[in-house]
Amino acid sequence: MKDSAGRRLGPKKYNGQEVKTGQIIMRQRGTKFFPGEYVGIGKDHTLFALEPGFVKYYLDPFHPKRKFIGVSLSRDATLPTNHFDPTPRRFGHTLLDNAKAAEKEEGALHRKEYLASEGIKKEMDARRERRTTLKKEYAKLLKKLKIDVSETDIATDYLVRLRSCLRNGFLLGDAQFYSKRYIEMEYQLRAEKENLDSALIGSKLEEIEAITSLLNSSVSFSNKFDLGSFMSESEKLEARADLVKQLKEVRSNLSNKKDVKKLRGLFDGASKYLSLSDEVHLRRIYLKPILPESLGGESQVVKPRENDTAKSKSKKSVVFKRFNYETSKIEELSRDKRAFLSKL
Amino acid sequence: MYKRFIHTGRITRSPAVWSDFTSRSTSLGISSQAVKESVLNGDKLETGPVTLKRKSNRMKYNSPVLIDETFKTCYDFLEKRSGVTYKHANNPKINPEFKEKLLIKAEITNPEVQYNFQFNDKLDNVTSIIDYSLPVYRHLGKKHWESYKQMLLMQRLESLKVIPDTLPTLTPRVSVDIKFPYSTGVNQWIEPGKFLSSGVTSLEPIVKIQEFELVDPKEQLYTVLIVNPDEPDLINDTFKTTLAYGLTNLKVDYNDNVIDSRKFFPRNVLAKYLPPVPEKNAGNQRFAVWVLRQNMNSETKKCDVIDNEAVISTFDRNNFNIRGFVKENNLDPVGAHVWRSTWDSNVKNVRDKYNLPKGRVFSRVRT
Amino acid sequence: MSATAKTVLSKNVPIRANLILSRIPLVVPEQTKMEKQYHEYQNQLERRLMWTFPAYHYFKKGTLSEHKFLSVQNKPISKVPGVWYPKGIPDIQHGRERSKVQEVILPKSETGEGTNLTRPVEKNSIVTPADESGNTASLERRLRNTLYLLVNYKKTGWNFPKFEIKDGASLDIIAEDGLRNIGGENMNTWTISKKPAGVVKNKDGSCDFFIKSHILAGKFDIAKEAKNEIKEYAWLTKEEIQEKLNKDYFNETEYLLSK
Amino acid sequence: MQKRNYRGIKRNNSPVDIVLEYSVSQEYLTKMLSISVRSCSCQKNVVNLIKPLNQVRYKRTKSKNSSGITPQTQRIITQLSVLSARKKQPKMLKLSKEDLIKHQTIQTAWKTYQDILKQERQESLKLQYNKIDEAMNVLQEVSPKLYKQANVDESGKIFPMELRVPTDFPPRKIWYHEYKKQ
Repeated sequence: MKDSAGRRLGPKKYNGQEVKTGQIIMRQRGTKFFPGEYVGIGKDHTLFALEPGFVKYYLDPFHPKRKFIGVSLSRDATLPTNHFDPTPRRFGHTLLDNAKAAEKEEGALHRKEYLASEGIKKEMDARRERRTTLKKEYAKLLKKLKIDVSETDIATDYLVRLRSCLRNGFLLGDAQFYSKRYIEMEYQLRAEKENLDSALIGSKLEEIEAITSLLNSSVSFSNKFDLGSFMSESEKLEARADLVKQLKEVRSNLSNKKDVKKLRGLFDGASKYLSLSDEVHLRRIYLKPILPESLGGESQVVKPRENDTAKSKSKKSVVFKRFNYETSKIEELSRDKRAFLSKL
Repeated sequence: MYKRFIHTGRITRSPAVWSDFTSRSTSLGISSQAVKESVLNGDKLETGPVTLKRKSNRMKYNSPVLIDETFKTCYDFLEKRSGVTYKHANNPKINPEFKEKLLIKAEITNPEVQYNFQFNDKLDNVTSIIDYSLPVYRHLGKKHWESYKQMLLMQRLESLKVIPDTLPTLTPRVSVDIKFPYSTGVNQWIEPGKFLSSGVTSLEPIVKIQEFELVDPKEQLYTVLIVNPDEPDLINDTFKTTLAYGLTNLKVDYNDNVIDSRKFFPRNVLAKYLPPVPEKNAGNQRFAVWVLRQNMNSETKKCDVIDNEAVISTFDRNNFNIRGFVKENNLDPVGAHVWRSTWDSNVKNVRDKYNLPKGRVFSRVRT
Repeated sequence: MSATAKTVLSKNVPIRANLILSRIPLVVPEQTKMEKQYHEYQNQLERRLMWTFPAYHYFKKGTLSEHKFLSVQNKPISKVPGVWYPKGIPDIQHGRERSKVQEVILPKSETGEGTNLTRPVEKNSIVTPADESGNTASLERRLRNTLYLLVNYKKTGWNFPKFEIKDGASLDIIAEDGLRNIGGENMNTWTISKKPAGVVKNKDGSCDFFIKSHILAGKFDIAKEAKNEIKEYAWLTKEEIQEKLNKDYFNETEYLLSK
Repeated sequence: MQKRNYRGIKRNNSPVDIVLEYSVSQEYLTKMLSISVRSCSCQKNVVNLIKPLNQVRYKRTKSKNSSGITPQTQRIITQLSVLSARKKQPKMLKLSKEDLIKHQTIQTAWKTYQDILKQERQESLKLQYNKIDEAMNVLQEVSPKLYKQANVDESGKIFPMELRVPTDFPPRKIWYHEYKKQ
């Protein structure tokens, strides 16, 4: 039998010995020793240091049957570190003193980031553009509504912010507060940076407060997030009642496509005073594609008469087959076209 | 053969506990009358279940056979038991913890309570639907929280080593959620451990503290600390902890529990918010949000108030010892949250905004 | 308990073995409304969720039995293209509507009674002639309840049969022998254990031990020798026993009896 | 299987099958011719071979596939299909919110009810056990001899076969009165 040469196994560093990162501490077959703190393990179970420090051979009460090798960062630290103590860590990076090198390093981007940066910049510009146009629009609108704000810039900033808050689903009260607070905080930070006088800051904050409360009571957003003049709750209710009345009137005598168009047209300005869910609800009711059968009149479902020709049938009415659960039979039925909104 | 006395004629009917809202909160019932009818008297409904919105779906729907009759009997049975439990609970001699248990037992089998809890948002705190000041909703809320969010939080805290790097350990008892509505206007609760960009974190967060335990919300005070244990400490070649944000003496209701600047005054602020401004190549920084209950004096039934002006002078926010702070002020950690930040190209704008010095740049490779 | 007993009791007190002879219920107890409804509800759910019955496995194609089986099944609504089904388009597999409860109907036998697989079930009445006539001496009464044997002693009135101890015999033997002495030999009983199920300590210092036993067949008839001692006997339910025994005695023995 | 047969019949009308049929008859012809050439002397044989040509060909009533399956195989297929879920699973039961709550309430009530019954039974058993304990203690005091007799090991005692299990309805002969001592 041929004996293989010795594999030079065993510890390469002993307890208390100093190691550098990557130095091998132990060569072994199988895990005679397990890697402890700041020690890594290779594919042949070689243990090596992950941090510079001092080798410690130790036992851990969490794994009573294992022996561990760890690296402690200081000479007199004992391993394992107490379970509830903060982990000892080494920062390891050096400060780049050279201004040029530092600038270069700071500007360095990963390939993917670099490739994406162009697009991101473009998008940010576009967004800024959209915001400025929106601000301009709002300024114009405020002028038109004759709302006199002392600083248009703050007012439009506030409105743009409020719009985005509402779009993100905040409740109106929260949205108004968070937008105002945002403007305030931005101003405070700027003032602190510029070392402004505290009295000046106070007056400015009061101004912000005044502007926002004025805007809250003079303009409001529709459910499509378009800005308009303010509507109180009672006004909204009134407008809604009026709309419902008109809808009922038009709906009750629909006869041609024009009427349908008119019916749809009634919803044009409705987003101002209806909440989104309410608008959807009303649309569901009054723009029902097929009238319910229970209404009677033209919506009645009838059996086509025997002597009607197929042509006359299809001209005025729609013929369809339906299963009747009482008789367990398929019925051929016809219905007046006026019961279908799309077929008028 | 053992006794079967239930539903024999001898027992007289007790008054219907679950349909009496004179002494019970209305949030223990379904607010929509139609849905309530549909749940409790489904057999009388001809048009099918109300919660199916489309008529065609209602027509297509088939309820399990005999469900309504069986439900009615079972409902009466449970309601009767609830009546008995209420009678015990209304005994003035029992201690509050036991009373809380009895009140949970009396309502947890109520189908209306179950409907309200299962099919509504648990984070919105709409008191007409889920009112956490009622023991039963607190119990259900706690079970729901424990079923996922609590486990997720603990997993993140442990794997990110927030415990023990900041505080030794945590037994979570309150649900903590954070949001950054000021900086971006985005309406989103942050998942623990998420990487947030410096733009998002540039202005202070709001913190939602949901209590599930029986506490005295009128007296109990809370402290919120946001600490960053990953600030480089070049002199010792290690890391130090900084205090990013500190609020003290906060009062939190069971329902009105989102702490934004409407809820506190400058005197509550222990340390003003400093946003995460990680430096290039200094690694990821964890921002641990700690919610701590202040000590309740068992004799006076009053909470100890932290005197901010006195306390501020005792610590350095750039080298903050959170363990010492918690010990000195006798605080009890009950909830936590964590987010992570790393250097991005917007950091310099944030630094500029807060008038902070230019960030250092470190070597890419560790020595 | 035993500490106090030690002081009171002394040896050589009179001991009697009482026999609690029971007839177990012959019919299961009546289900409550809730039980009935729950079981029916679960049954229906199971039928809804069951796999479709593979009739093709049990009835060979083209046979008479297949035809018979198919002809009694309820036909589901079949799907015809181009037709509007307001209650949903039928989804039929192997002759079953998949979204509905499945009903498998077995065809009637040729005589018209029951199915061809089972004989018709005759349900006997649970109320027997003995119930109607109020004959408490009969074993064929109150089939849903457990009945216990009570005897009316001329001296002491209604009581469980009790027997003085004899030398050399254990309690259960005394009870069984005693029963046969007063009630005749033609009884099949099964004594549960040699150990007494309970004890009643009387004021005069005597002890009544209870032995539990079941009657399996045969009947209790007062023997000639015992006629001067016993007036009558009865098979009674727990509730009826409560009326016959004095209150204190019943309270002490109540736990031995079931409904 | 019947369905497949049905399809098989239909397919005979398709042009492919007609071609196939044609080719078969061609084959037949050549075969026949070669044989007839070989055995032209034998008149009888030729007549026999010619006969099929005059035969009318009908539509195929069995598909090619099914002809290969023996009844045994078919039985195994049927038996396996009984075990398989294919085409036999019902539609998923989707409950509306109301029905889900109702179902949960029913299950909760049932669980509570069973708990009550179980608790009652446990209490009764506990009481009975305590009473047996008491009786044995008293018996030990008053008569050690009877106590010893009562304490004899009873393991191996069997439950009597004659004891009837309660049923839903009583039997025709309710009680066996005629028992005689053996």
